[in-house]
Amino acid sequence: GSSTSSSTSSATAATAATCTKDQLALVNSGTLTVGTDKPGYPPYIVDDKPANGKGFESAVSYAIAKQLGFTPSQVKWIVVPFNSSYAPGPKTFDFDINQVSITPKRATAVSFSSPYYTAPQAVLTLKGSKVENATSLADLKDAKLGVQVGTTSLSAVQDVIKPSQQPAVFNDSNDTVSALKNKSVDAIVVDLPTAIYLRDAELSGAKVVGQFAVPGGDRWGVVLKKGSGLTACVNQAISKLRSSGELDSITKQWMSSSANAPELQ
Amino acid sequence: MSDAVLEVRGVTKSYGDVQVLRGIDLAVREHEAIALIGASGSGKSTLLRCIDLLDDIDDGDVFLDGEVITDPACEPVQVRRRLGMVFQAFNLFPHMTILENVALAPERAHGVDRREARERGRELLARFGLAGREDEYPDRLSGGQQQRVALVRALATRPRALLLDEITSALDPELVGEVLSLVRDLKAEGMTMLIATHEMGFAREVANEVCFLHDGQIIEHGDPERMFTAPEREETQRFLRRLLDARRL
Amino acid sequence: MSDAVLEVRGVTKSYGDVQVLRGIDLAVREHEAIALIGASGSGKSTLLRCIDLLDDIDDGDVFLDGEVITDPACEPVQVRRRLGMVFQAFNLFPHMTILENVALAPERAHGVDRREARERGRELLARFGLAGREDEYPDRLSGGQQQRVALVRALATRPRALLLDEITSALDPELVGEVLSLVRDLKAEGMTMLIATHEMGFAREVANEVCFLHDGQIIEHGDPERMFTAPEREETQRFLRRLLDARRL
Amino acid sequence: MTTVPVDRRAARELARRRKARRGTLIAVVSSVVVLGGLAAIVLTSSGWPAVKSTFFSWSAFKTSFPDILKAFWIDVKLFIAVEAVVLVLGLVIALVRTTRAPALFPLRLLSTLWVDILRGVPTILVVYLIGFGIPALQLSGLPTDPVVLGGIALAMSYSAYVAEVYRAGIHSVHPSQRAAALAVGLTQTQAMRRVVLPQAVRRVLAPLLNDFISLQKDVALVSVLGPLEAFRVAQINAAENFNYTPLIAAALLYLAVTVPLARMLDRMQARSRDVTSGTVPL
Amino acid sequence: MTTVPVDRRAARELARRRKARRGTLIAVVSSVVVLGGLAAIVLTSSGWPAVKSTFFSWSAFKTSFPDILKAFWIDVKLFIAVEAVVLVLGLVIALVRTTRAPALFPLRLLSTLWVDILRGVPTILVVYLIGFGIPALQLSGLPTDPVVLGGIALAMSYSAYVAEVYRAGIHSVHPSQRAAALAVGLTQTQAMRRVVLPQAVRRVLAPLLNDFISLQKDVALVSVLGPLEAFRVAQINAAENFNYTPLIAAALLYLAVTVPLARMLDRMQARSRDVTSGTVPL
Ligand SMILES: Nc1ncnc2c1ncn2[C@@H]1O[C@H](COP(=O)(O)OP(=O)(O)OP(=O)(O)O)[C@@H](O)[C@H]1O
Ligand SMILES: Nc1ncnc2c1ncn2[C@@H]1O[C@H](COP(=O)(O)OP(=O)(O)OP(=O)(O)O)[C@@H](O)[C@H]1O
Ligand SMILES: [Mg+2]
Ligand SMILES: [Mg+2]
Repeated sequence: GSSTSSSTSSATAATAATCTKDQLALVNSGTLTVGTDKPGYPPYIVDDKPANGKGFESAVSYAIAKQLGFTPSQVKWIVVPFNSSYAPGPKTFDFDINQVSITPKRATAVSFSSPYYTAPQAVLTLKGSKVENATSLADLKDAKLGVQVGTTSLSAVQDVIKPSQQPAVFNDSNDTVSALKNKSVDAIVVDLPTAIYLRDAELSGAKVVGQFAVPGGDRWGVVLKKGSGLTACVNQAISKLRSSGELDSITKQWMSSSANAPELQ
Repeated sequence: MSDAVLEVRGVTKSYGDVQVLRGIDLAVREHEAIALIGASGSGKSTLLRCIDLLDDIDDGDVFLDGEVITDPACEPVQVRRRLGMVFQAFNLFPHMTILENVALAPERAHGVDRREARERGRELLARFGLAGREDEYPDRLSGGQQQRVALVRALATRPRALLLDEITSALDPELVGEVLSLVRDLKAEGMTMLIATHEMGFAREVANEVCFLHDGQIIEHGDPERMFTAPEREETQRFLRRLLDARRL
Repeated sequence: MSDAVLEVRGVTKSYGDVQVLRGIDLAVREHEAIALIGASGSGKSTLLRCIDLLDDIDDGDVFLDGEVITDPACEPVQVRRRLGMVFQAFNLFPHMTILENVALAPERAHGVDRREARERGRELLARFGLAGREDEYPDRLSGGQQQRVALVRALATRPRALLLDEITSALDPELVGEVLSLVRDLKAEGMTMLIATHEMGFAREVANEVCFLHDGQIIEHGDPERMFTAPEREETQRFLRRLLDARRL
Repeated sequence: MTTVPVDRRAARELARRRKARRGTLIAVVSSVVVLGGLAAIVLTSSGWPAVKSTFFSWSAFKTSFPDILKAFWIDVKLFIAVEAVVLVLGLVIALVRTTRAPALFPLRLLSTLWVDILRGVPTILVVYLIGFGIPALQLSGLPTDPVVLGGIALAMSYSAYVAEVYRAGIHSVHPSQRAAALAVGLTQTQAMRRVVLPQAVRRVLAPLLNDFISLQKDVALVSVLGPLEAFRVAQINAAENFNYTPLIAAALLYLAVTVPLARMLDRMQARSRDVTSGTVPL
Repeated sequence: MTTVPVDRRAARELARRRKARRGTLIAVVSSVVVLGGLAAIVLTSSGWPAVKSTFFSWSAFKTSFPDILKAFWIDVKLFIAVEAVVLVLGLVIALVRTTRAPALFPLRLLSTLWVDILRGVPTILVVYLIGFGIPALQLSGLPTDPVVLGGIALAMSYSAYVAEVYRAGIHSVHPSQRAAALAVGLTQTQAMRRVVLPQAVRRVLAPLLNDFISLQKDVALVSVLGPLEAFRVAQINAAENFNYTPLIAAALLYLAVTVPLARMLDRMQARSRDVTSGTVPL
């Protein structure tokens, strides 16, 4: 994988003392304001209510909050459209969690926490499609693939699969799924947990063809204002969660079914 | 059936509740010119529009060469192609050159070949003193010249009869003469014409018969000389007196 | 300095390369009416527009009550408030009622109280035979009535002098009389007027002096009687002959 | 001259009516056949049940509509405020662009640039620039409320469109109207305000309405700055339930505003055509 | 009468020129002060470097521009095709709406509905309905290419706007022009085509251009169906690098089309005002 981004290296500077609730520079003092886009989908957010603590990203957020000394009632959720999460200037959130992939270029505009998840990409198709029985990435070369805008899936498709036709790019998973149902695309590429969710909840007769890794890994971090002092504290919280095994158990609880898709090479 | 080119019989016409024509009878024989005089709003334009089938009449008949043209079965486009009409406000097409104005109908309505239509348009324009102005736009011409173009446009389709609706009343007085003298020439060449006009001197000189339209009816008609010197009806006398006030008699 | 209300001295005016006025000299004394005659395009409207400062002149001076109004330092709005102008095409404001047309200037330009402006407007309209039509829109009126409203609108601000630009030439002939007789009344009441007109009979009767404008110059002026019966200049003679052709003399 | 046959009128009336009736019949039948045929093809197609449930689901409509309706107030308030600003700002720009005084050349240049740039740039980009750019400058005294910033961006963008519409209207009023207004003693400003503009506006009501309707719909762009207005709520609802019906629900709200506006305008135009059709009927 | 002072003309010329010069000076100075002031405030604000790097980054521009330019061809092709359809379809609808024959009432009703609904409903919804709805019907023979479907949706939406613009233009041509055309023997159709329409179109060039420019920008909506057109590529680039500069790059491409169009139209209007200002100068 690619080296840790600049923001994670500053984690060492944080001490337990500066990361207490009262020491933090918050958007609203006493409250941890967490942003995410609307709607949120399982397995990341359940019922589009991040505040219910259910779903992977909701659970991770509450775990981080707890590490920083917030009670669940001191966590406030706000809607942050993906495209405004990286706007310059003051932020309305303390951190934003929205399956955002960490890249060095993005890190010039915002600060990222250390990754809380590394997502494999998955290929989802309908039974009976021409790529249903694909076993390798090469089998997907001639397929018309659909992806969602703003996700790593697009670069994954372009860099790893290198299809002969341009991929179709949609606004949200709803449109992506519609295109798949309409057979405008042969298959769609999303992150694996989303693929599993779509297969089980939104599509009948769908099949996960397989999963594949993005070179360097598609690592997700929470987004903070560029240079935010909170970054170090969040990193500290994440590494504590990781070392205590709590992050692992949260991941298992919500993303468990990820494993059973064949690897595409 | 009479031998008239144009014959109007008992024509009535209302706009909403207002009856504008109340039973008009009129005939224009070949090579004749009939002058239609009367106050503003008496229905002159309406009558000419009805004859050219630009408006539907309510009742009565109009005959062109003995054929009932106001029958609903009759195709108005065909009738209009046999008549020529010139309007008070010229109504030239401002987006076309003079020549295009003139050649439009021969080409599009009569299927004349484009080259020929333009050639003939050029000739006619030259005959009416407009040589060299063919490619100008109408608003570059004086009012008198514009109205001459409108006359040429109506003549270009060799109409059976001409309907002239106060063709000089939008003109500057010193330009009136040139247009009237053209109409005089047309009369001499034997054109059949129905002329709504406010130019009494001209009517007196050119018309074979003068009809006085009052409130939608022709209440008096006859020989021009008599009409202007010894009108019988009081309304006619009043009308002529008002023109005298305006020094138009 | 003469005792003229309006005086024009050596005024020239070009549109682009075309010199429309080539040195006009003219004076209108109190209670006098001067008639401006001449062919279409000779510059009558341009001269009146220049006097009302609706167009800039190139050279020369115009005096109103002895004051140079064509000086760049002079405020055109103030000058226009002291003059009244009536146009050939009426130019009523179509989106206002008759009364609103008339009361607009007194209220907005002269600061007359709204109620008073309307009251006076009503009176004036009644005096000009338009009582009861105050709340109608201009296009409901006949041309003669519209032009009477335009006259009332110009009079409503009690102007020092009236500029009339062929105010009857867009009218149906039998409506001309009513407007001319109003102007005759105004003259009788002592209104100072500069009248561009094509109505020769009227000019002869009402004007104290007639000026013949030709090609941007007043090439002949004098007593109406002499101008019409014994014009000296050949151009004047030709112009009058053309009107004779159109039976307008 | 001969007499008119008495039954002419009746015969003509009859023929006319028969012709009209036949025309209506043909029009009705052809419309019904074409529309009915289309409907039949759509409704009997194998995919119709799927389309119906994704676009026209009654239950999805019922659950989403109240939320959308509540959010619609943001749209309405923002629309009214922005429209008011646009009408004034567009007018000012149009007036500047129609001046001819050489002295005002720099202003004219500025307003031309304003129109060209703001009309040519996608509105969403203006929303981003103003909505994210202004707060990022961290200047004190500037608004930071995303609704206000979004409104400013919309007003800038639409003022450019509306200015061009006004300008066309002003050009269409004959110069003699202005001359007449000046001649009675009004100032340039009064002549414009009392005489030229009222006539100009009446002539451009239809394109103005086009721009109103576009604006009403583009209010939804403000949602990229965060506020949850109706269309955004509908999109969220749609994305959440993988069903497009909420978008239809939002569209119905839009129609509830625009259709009455259009009908009102039609009536206004018909009336103004009656009343102020021009001076001399040529 | 006295003689004119010889130096009058020179004095007047001088005074006029001095006044004009002072006016220009004031206008220039005030523009420079206002604009310069604004620029100074923005450029010296503490947030400017951040704004500059997210919106106006030269390196982000350089890397994204070639991709965006390549994708722009889809926009251009789609725009031209849709515009051609819109001009024709809008005209047909406008013509139907302007007929008065009672027989055509059903058609008139249909076209009124078309205009009201398609103008009132957000274009993006029409794109969704056509783009996702039509393929979902699974009828054979219908197009399934998202670019084609998106184009159809845009054409439907914009035909409603353009129809209203045409209609306003047709109403503005005086009925006497139609009468004159019929009188020389043209058919109703010929009168409309050769006489009324050419004049009508000339009068609504400005609002038509407004709709062209809107359409050109709304071509980007087709991207919701999958195709990678310029604005979508810019968005992807922006999201990838968390930098809005690619959107500015896309906007420059739009401007490169719309500004010359606007200038051309200005010149066309100026010319047509000279040539066809009307029959009688009132
Ligand atoms: N389209 C119309 N709708 C309603 N009324 C009309 C229409 N056209 C004409 N009229 C009315 O019909 C009457 C006769 O009008 P018409 O134009 O025929 O008179 P005219 O004799 O030609 O007058 P003018 O000398 O002013 O041209 C007038 O009262 C006029 O107001
Ligand atoms: N705004 C203008 N731009 C260019 N030329 C003009 C303008 N106004 C008038 N002219 C020209 O100036 C000349 C004089 O016009 P003016 O209207 O003063 O004549 P007139 O004597 O009033 O004629 P009419 O009897 O037709 O009203 C004409 O040749 C005309 O074409
Ligand atoms: Mg008439
Ligand atoms: Mg004149």
